[in-house]
Amino acid sequence: MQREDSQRMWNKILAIFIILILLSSSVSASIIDTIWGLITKPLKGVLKSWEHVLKNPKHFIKHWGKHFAHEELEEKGERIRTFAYVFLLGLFTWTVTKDISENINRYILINPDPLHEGVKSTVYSFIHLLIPFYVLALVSLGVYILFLSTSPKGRSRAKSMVSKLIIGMILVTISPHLLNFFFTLSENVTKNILTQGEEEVTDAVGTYTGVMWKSWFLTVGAIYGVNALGDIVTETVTHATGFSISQIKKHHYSWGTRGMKGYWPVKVLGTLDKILSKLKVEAEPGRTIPMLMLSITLFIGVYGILAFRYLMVMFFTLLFPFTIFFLCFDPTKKLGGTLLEQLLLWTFVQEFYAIILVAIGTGMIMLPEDLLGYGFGIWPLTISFFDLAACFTLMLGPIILFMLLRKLLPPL
Amino acid sequence: MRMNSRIKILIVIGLILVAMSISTAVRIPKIFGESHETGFNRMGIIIWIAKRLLYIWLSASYGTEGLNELKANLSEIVMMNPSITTLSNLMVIVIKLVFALYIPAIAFLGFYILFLSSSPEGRAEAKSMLTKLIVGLIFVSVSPQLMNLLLTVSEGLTSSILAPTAKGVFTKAWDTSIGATPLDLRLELSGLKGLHFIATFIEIELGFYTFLFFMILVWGAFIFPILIRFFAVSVFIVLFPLSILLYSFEFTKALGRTMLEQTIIWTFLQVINALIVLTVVQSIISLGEDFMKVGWGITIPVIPLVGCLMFAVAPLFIIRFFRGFLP
Amino acid sequence: MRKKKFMNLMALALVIILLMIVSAEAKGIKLESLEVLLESLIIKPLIRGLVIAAPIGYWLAYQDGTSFVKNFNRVILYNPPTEGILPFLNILLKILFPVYSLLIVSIGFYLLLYSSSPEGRANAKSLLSKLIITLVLISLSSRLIWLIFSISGYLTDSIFSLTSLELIREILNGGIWGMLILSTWLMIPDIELGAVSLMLVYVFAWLPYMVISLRNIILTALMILFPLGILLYFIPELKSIGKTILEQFLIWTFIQAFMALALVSVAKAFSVTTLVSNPEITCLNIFPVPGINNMLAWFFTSIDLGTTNLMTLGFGAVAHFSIILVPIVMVLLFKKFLP
Amino acid sequence: MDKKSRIFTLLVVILLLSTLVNAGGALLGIIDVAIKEGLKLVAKGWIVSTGWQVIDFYEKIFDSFPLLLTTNPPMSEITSGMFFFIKIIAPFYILAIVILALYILMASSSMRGRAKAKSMLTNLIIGLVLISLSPGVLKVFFIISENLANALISMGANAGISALKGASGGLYEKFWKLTLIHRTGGIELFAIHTTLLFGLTIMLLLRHVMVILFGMLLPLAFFLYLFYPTKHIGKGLFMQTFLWTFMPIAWILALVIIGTVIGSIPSYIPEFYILIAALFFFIGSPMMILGVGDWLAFLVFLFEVLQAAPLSIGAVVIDETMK
Repeated sequence: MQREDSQRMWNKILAIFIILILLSSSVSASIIDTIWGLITKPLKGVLKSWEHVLKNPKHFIKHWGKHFAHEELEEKGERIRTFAYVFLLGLFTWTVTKDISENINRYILINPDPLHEGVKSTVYSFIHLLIPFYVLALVSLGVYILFLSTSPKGRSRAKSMVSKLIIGMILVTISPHLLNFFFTLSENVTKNILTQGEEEVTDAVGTYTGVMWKSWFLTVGAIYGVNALGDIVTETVTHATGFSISQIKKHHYSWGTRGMKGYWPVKVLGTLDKILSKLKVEAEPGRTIPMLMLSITLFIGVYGILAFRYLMVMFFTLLFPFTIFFLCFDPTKKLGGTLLEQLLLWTFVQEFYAIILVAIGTGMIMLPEDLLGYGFGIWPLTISFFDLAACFTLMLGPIILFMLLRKLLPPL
Repeated sequence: MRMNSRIKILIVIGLILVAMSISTAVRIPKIFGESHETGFNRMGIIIWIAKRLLYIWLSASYGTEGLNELKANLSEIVMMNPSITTLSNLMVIVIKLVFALYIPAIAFLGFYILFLSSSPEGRAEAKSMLTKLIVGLIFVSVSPQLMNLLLTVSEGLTSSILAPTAKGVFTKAWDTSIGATPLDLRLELSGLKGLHFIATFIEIELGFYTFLFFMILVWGAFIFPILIRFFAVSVFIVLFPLSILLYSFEFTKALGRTMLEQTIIWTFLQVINALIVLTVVQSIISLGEDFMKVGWGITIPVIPLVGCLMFAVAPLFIIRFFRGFLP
Repeated sequence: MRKKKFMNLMALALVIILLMIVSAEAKGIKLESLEVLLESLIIKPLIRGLVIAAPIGYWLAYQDGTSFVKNFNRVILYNPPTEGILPFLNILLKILFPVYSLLIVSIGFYLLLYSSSPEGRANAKSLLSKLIITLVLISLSSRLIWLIFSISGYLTDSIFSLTSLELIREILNGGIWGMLILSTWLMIPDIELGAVSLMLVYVFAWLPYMVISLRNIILTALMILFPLGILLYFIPELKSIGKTILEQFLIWTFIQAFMALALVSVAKAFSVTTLVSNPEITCLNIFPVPGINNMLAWFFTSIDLGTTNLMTLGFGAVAHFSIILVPIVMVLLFKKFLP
Repeated sequence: MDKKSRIFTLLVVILLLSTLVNAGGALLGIIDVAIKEGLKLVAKGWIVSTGWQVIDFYEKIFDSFPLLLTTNPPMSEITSGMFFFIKIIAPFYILAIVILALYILMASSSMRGRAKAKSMLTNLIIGLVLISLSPGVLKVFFIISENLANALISMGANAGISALKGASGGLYEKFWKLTLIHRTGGIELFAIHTTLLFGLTIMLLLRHVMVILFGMLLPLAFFLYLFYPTKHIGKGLFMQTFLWTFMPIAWILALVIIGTVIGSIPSYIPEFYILIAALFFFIGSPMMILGVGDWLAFLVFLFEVLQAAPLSIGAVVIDETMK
């Protein structure tokens, strides 16, 4: 009951308010007139706003066409944004290609320096960490030898383990120098490979940079070329239908059109002018995300893998004392074997990289010229399949070789 | 209540009448009417930029949500472990279940012995199985303490690895790879944030697809494996008695082995994470700031970036390679 | 709660707009907001609904969009004709007959003349019997394939008889239509919103056909290789190749039975599973205010506007996916079963 | 926002507008821009509300979690299929027994051969028992799994379910906030969100389907298990039945663990990411606990979802090459 009462009351109040508002704007005029006007005026206005539409539907079409295209306001922003996009992407491509063609060798050859004081101190702190483990292992072995060893065979095994542990201690203390020797060895091997195939390497890097540039060209083409074609088509169509004169007249370059509109040269000039100005307009960078992804993938595929390799080598370098300990203590031999294997393999990735580079270069040099043309994209903006394949080989080849060699290595 | 509403109504009516009279009395000149076009344009541009800025601010704040706290207590997060006490009631249930499972297991072994008793070596084998089972029983009854010991060992190792680490370098790697924008009240445009800034101004989808997810990943790759490890370790804590049983029972040894291995691996993944932090720190120290720093204007710091993303990949390698070490 | 908030917001916005339009028209000022209203709230949604959603609905309803749903049992039961291998078989026999005759004759001579040791004779005899068996099997291989096909076809048919085909058809229909309804619901305000579900509609429409035609193609290839497989199976050195060929042939033949089984079990599960709450969604999203949508949907459903619920959608999707999953499971599960 | 206050706001807005209507064009222009933005906001609100309707539609599956996880399909549906397969097996079976018997009677050339045949015959008899018992075996599976599930789900699985709900809610929140700023801002999140929820639904329903399928195949599994060449197929089928029947245990265990542990995670980790990790952990828990599939597959999937496009490609490649 109560709620219905309040409901009705609120409805009443609402009605009162509406009437008040209707009345409100008619303080200065006579009541009936204003109310009638308030009812009719909007209708009249609506009719007026639509009557020209009803008269010439062409204008209506153009009107809405303009609406479905970009707004005048957004065009300004579009030009700046698109140009900035293309410019920045070009800059990125330029820097990356320059950087990689300059010092790919350095990136491949770099190894963590075990004698660097930070690394050294960390390794030595790990060695300190290892001491209790050593004590534990030795004590358990001693206990085994003293009390639990029933058979002479077991005792002899235990003794050999003790000797192993002792050797392991010595190795652990000089582990940074061992690693340093090993790294220099592999660096020299890599350097030899790279110097053997000088021009192959440059050719392979050239392929990589070429693909990066090509993807930028594709981006530019996808942004501007499509619009150019589209505008030419639309302009010809509007010429055929023939109401683009007003557009030319309205155009901000009105030099060609003043006073002599309607002649074909004027139309052509205006159209060309319009196209040339339109080229910067309505370009959507969003439609070039695949090319952007390609560039980023290429970038990460080389830089990321090299950096990751460096970090993994550093990881196993820091773990090296543990590796030696695990190797020398029989129960954890398997673990140590895995660790050592990982260290070797991640260090050898640089050789793999050099080999892959030389191989790609050789393949590219040996490839017949007429095959290089095949690719996707519209001429002249094509990326050759072989170049792409070369790039992806450059990215994935080292990993695949890594896995293959992991299978080939003898189980420790 | 009702009085209040009535008073409100009266107030509103009065307001409306006053406003009406004012608005009709005051006539605003027509000049403003003409300038309405240009005013619209200016406002449109302002609104366009404001929207973009708001979007960048919001998405970047999502992309770096709670990053400062992570930076503040990095080592705590690396050393985060589930406490046994919270899981004790579940563990008790599992232990009861395992004890219940022991009865059929022993009965089965008894039958096995009866059948095998023909040959002495078979009998010896069966006896060894029985002893294994009994030892397993002992281990099951102390399994919470065992698990606690395991966790303590891994935490101790982790802390002793993280102790000499300059954690500031790692947080700095985060900072350099994520970067800053004027929206952070800093007069610079750097790192993923800066790239996201520019990309979003060019096209919102562009910023979204290219850099925002990297921004999340740079520290999400740090936090997600740790959280997943947290949940997995708690699962394996709860299942620990069961895995001991399966490992000690001859016929389900393979399954028990894998379960125990997974328990150990996921427990000691903590140590690996600490080592990764150490690795990144050492690499940045030994390589210097501007090694592999590509770009002009906005540079992409590759080593810190990959170092932060290493959390995503290195555990995969570890889990993949370090299997089958139990007898 | 959130929905309520949106309702209030939008109702307010609409009132404001109407007032503005009225007043502006009264003052004769051209409004940008009116055009935005027409463009982004009325015309583009209508275009999306009419140009994208409606044709797909037509395609599903009257064209071959739901062709798999309409005759899935025929498609699954279909096997490539066994006559296809006859020319290849003739070529193979042309090659093999001289070899065989030569071998048989040589073995006969061996038995007649140099039959020194009994085990040698036994070996020769076993070889002879093997040769003859192989020859018979190869010359009968088209019959053999026909036999296998008819067995698996009979099996499939009898598996289909475990439930009513109508129920299965209903479930498949529910899956594909529900996806379309969902994508329409999402598509009308913004096209990218419904991208995933629209993609799923096409996946449901095409991928089962793709899998089944893949089965037929592979089966045809293996059918041609079948006699060769038999031959190689009886040569000890090349046994593994022949084994693989025969195994693959059998697996890919009996996949149809497993597809049928998967569909049948989906139907069984659909008839027995219950959800606690089974929400509905109706492809009517023509008003910014969800409340009005629901009201209109409630009003229109009496004249059967597309409505889907979670059960139908989920089980339809499961049915389509199970068709896609079955070959993988089979090939993984049924490896190396021949001796 | 109750009715009265709504009406009040409405009235105030109308009042302001009417005043501005009477005032001249400049203000009208500015208001016009404001209203243009407002209309855009309405369009975005439309998108958001639509997305909300669909997400709500999908989120209803969370209510059915306990039911779907603690129940198995009724035996009556499965037994019919089982009997169908038993009918198919029977002739082969009789044939095998007859051939063996004949072999033992007639062609018992060697003692060993006869012994082998006899063991085969005993095998067949055992198989006969097993096959006739197979509905009982499946029933036992069901009883065990249902009892375990009911015992576990009372340990606080609801907290886990609410954690999953929270993950979904967090995704939705980010989606609508980003979308209200720009209409295509949150589309990607929405796609991920709906895909995850739909995947959850599919997983839960597919499990019931698979239980029915492999349950119907159980006699066939026993039959294949008896003969040496097809032994591993029978084993595989049996294992599949086992795994699909006991998968909810893993899920419920994951839910319980999430519900128990999630409180003890330090608060400086943003909650949204904890919840998302919980969601992925729930999805991957069968792979973890029952060992269905590979670990790496789950982790690779996780990073796929995290959208590290090049990185996850690398991970996939690593996975493929490591196999």
